[in-house]
Amino acid sequence: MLEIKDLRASYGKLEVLKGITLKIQQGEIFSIIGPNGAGKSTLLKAITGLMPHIEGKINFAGIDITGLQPHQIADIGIAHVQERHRVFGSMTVKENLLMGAYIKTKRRYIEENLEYVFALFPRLKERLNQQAGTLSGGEQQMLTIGQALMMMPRLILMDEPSLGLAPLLINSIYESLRELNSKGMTILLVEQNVKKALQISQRAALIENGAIAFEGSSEELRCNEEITKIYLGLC
Amino acid sequence: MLISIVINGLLIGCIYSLIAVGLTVIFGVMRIINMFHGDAVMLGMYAAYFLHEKYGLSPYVATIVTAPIFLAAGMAIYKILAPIPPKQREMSSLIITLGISFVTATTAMLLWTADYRTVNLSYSQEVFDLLGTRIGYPALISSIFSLLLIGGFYLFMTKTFLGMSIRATAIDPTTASLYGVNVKITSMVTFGIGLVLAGVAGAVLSPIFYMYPFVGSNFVIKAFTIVVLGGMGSVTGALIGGLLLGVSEALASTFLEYSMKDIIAFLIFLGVLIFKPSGLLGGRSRV
Amino acid sequence: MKSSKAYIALLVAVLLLSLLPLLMSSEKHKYLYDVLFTLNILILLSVSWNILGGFAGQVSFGHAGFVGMGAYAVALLHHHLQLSPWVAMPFSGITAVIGAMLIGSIALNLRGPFFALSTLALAEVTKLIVEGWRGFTMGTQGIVIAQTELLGIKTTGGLYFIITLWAAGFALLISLLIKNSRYNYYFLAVGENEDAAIAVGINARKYKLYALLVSAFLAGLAGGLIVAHTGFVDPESGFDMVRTVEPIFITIVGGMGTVFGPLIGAILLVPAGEYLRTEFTKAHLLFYGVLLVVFARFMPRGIMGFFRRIGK
Amino acid sequence: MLRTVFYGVFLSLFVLIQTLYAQEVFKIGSPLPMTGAGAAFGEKFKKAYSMAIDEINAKGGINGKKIELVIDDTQAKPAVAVTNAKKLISSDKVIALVGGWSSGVALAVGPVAQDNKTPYLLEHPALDDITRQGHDYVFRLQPTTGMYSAALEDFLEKVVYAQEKRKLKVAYLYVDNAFGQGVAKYGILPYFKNKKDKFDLLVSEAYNEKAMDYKPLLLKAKNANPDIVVLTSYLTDGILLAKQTKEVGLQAKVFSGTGAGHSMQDIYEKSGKAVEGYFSSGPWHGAIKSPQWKKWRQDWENKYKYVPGEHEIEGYVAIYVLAEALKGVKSSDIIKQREELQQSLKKINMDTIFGKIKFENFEGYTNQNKAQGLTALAQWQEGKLYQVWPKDAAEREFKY
Repeated sequence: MLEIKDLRASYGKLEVLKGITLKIQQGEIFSIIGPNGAGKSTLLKAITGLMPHIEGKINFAGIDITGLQPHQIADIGIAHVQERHRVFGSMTVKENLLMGAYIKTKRRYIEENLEYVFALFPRLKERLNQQAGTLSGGEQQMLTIGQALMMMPRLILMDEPSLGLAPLLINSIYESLRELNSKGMTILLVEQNVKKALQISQRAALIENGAIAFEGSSEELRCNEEITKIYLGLC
Repeated sequence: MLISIVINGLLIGCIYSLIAVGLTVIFGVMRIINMFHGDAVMLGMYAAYFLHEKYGLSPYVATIVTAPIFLAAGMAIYKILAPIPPKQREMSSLIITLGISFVTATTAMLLWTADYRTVNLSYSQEVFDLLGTRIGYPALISSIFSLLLIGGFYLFMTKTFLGMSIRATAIDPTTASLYGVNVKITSMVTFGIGLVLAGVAGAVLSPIFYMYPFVGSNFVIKAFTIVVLGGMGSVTGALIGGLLLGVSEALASTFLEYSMKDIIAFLIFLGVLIFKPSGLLGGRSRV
Repeated sequence: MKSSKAYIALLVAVLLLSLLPLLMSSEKHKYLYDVLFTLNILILLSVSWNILGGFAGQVSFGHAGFVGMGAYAVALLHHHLQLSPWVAMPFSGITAVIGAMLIGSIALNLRGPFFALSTLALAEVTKLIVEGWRGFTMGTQGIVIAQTELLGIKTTGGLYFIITLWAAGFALLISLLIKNSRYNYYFLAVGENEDAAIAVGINARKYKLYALLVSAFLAGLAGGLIVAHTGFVDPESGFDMVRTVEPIFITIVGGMGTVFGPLIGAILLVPAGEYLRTEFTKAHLLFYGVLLVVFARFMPRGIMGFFRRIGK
Repeated sequence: MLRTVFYGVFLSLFVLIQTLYAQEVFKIGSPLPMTGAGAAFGEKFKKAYSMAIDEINAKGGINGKKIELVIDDTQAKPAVAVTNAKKLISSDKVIALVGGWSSGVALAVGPVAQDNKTPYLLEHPALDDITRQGHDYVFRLQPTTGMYSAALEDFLEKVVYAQEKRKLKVAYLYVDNAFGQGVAKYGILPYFKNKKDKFDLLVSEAYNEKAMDYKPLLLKAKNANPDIVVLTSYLTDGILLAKQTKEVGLQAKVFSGTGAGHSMQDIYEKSGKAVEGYFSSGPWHGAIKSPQWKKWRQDWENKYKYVPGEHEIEGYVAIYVLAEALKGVKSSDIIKQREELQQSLKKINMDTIFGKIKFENFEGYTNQNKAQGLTALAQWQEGKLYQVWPKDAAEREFKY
């Protein structure tokens, strides 16, 4: 579904991605793990057009999306849930959800999609007219996922959903991701919480220094020697 | 007398608010300090004047004719500002809009002379009685018109996708773009809308104030006071800030020496800056 | 340029220009000397603005306030105590510094556009106080300052340009000293990212205050120099917004945050403004406006930034 | 033959040089606001000067020399005006300076003129202090702010008080700038203070010229229920005050301005006729009964299509005063010319359509034209401003 070929990206003179090649299959959860600063978030930003200078090729469902503007990529059907749950703090929960349905062709399905989101996160329905900035961290994370769902995307890029959340909340968020996936949603997941990520995903890749160090099934990665060394025996 | 003074303060406050609303939206979304805003008000006044003199159009109706022109002008000015790198944008935009302000005011003077003008309507001197307060019809209509416009604009900002996208862009342009908002176009439209509001404010002012090519500078500092007072980017903040300023000025000028009136306005402004730097209504771009 | 070379160049330039009246009579070329006076004053003011806005990243919209305080310091000392403007001059800077401490106590808690707009408001408040306090300041009627002489230099005469020249040179010297000291790094850090600066243990407030005080001193001095030359001040002219706007123009056009940007900006814009005003009595602001738009649009980093880029 | 050619060439060169010399002009410089809020006034004076200069030049100029006008834009700012004056004096080499519109500008230009021994003729900046600095190169032909209200004071006492025979309540509002403060400090306030037995000054307030809403101030005046309302205003504030006075329903037996805005034709139309019946006390609009004045006024209306007021006549007459004085200028060196002009101005004693012009030193004033006969009370009647007081200068009967 998503094919990335020899993707390079840089901040000024600092090259952050040094030639990444990846293929994401339809219907799978693909995890990208790796240490801080390895280029995981940058990879997502490069896909959705937030990096100003990239080289290589990105192909999504047969369309070449390399170098497109973020809003064009959103139109094509990729949702990008950024890290640290960036909601529009001074807008209400409802307005935030409606912003998710900003793309013209999706406005028709607002009612159904809202129901779908509320079914997944009943907490949001209770707080519908509250300012998003006053929600707890976990609720904000739910809201951003809800916003992404309002876009009716074919692929969700998920950046560190567990960051800064209590373990109980993390479990609940991951439960919802699993549920989404079971209904056929493709998810590209970036996580520092390696254990969680490899539990949920079918396949995964380890990025180090802007390049892919390992790629394979999540099972393989969990038992890989190198990774075991760094992340203390997950196998 | 007290009631009369408060009512008068509210009436003029509505108009202060209308001038400030456009400014606050432009500032909130683009962080552009638009020094051209006062001149846009001036142009709105002249447009109303000429349409009234030549075609007998009421200044309030004239806004329908002028709105598209202001929208286009705003978008054109944004085109000049857009390519400047974001880091320099705040200062450069200040200078560019001030430069455009000079060009506009001088051109207006060369075209229309420096003479002062006013719009006198057939009902200019008719008076309406409200709770024992005499209010001139133009003042009343202008204030109500302003309130309706601000109300309409509020609905636009909260109930339409375009309005919400403007607010979302003000808060976080990156995130907004990820939901499919074309930030460049939204910013451009926002600048246009801001100028439309300024032009309309000019039309509304024309029957109760006077105009000359350099009149714009009279409004700019006051409008910025309101913008900061209300919270940058906030429509309701601008409304409340304008009304508050109108009433406090009216009260101050009655019970204190008249020249103290402006000091009061600025002291309120400073008080807000000290105790609530984000303005009366908190964070930016709350509507 | 090596820093020691810059100091020498500055000294030589100031000394050489001081000799100008030997070549061209200051009696015959009064207008020229008056333009040079304006040029020096605007260099002084722009350097002052640049130290706060360019070096320390605190954009001020309230410089007219400091200029007005300096102007009124000289005018009031002259009016009430009959002090000669020559004697009163140092108090112009000192008064502005005291004013800046009061203003700073409010404004320095704020950041970015809030700081800028609060300085604008505080300058307006100062002006309104001067307007309202009629018994002491003569209110809107203004104050006339008699011209005086010191060592054959009249405050209204052509030779007065030498005094303003040294004042502008002094401002540039301070600017250079700051640029070559450790303060430059603190200012840069605070200007770039205040939170990060605080996080690494820099006392951001202290350095912002330093920049504000130095800037206010120079602006106040400019006010004192102007008022002695004009011989008249009222709140409208003393606190004229133009005194805020012009230094911003000049600094941006020359190059914000550089030592010589304000100098280059002033050398370019002051004669241009003069020429346009005398050539096009009515339309001069139109051309000036176009000039500003073109500069700010195509050289957002100013002339210094432009050449630096070309140099690369 | 060659000799004839040689002489011919020599002779024609000589004639050429002579005519060049003869064509030399008298340059008069004027620092005026041509941009900014005062631009409308700068334009008025420019028209007035040009009209007078064109007339004089059409008649062959002065001593065979034409007069030329050089205007420099002050933006109504004193600091800019200093540069303007220096440029006009040293770069344009003008023989005299004229005008300036605002008192602040004149206060700043005065010392420059004095310093450079260049005569400076004021025809409008009215603040008393300007001719109280002892500058003998600064001349003023019109009354000072302190004299503006003289005709009104006379009228109030002799007509209004005489008729009502009771203590009258007064409200006074004045613009907060050098002009307004001058009229208040040197004219209105001391007058009502001295006449406490006849008048009761209940409200006396300075206001900001740029305000958008004067209703609170007018309500305060209304609350005092005054018999007499006196206003010292420029044009824009005068317009708003008149309109809003009607709006709040402030009523009084007498409304009077003190010249400036209230004596300009603009205020009538632009306030939507709200000033009908208002008085205005200030510099008069000329010796209106004289045929020369009537002709001038007709010429003006023909040329510029509007009715002239105090500014126009002051500017026009100023040029004639300078022209008269220029007759005494004989030398060719500009510095000597200026001295001769100053001496000549000192001796001026002429009748103009603006009245008698004679510069005198008295009571601390230097080169100030005395005001007798130069201030008058006028009234807006059916859209025109007619002089109504003092009686001998009245065009029409006052309506009161």
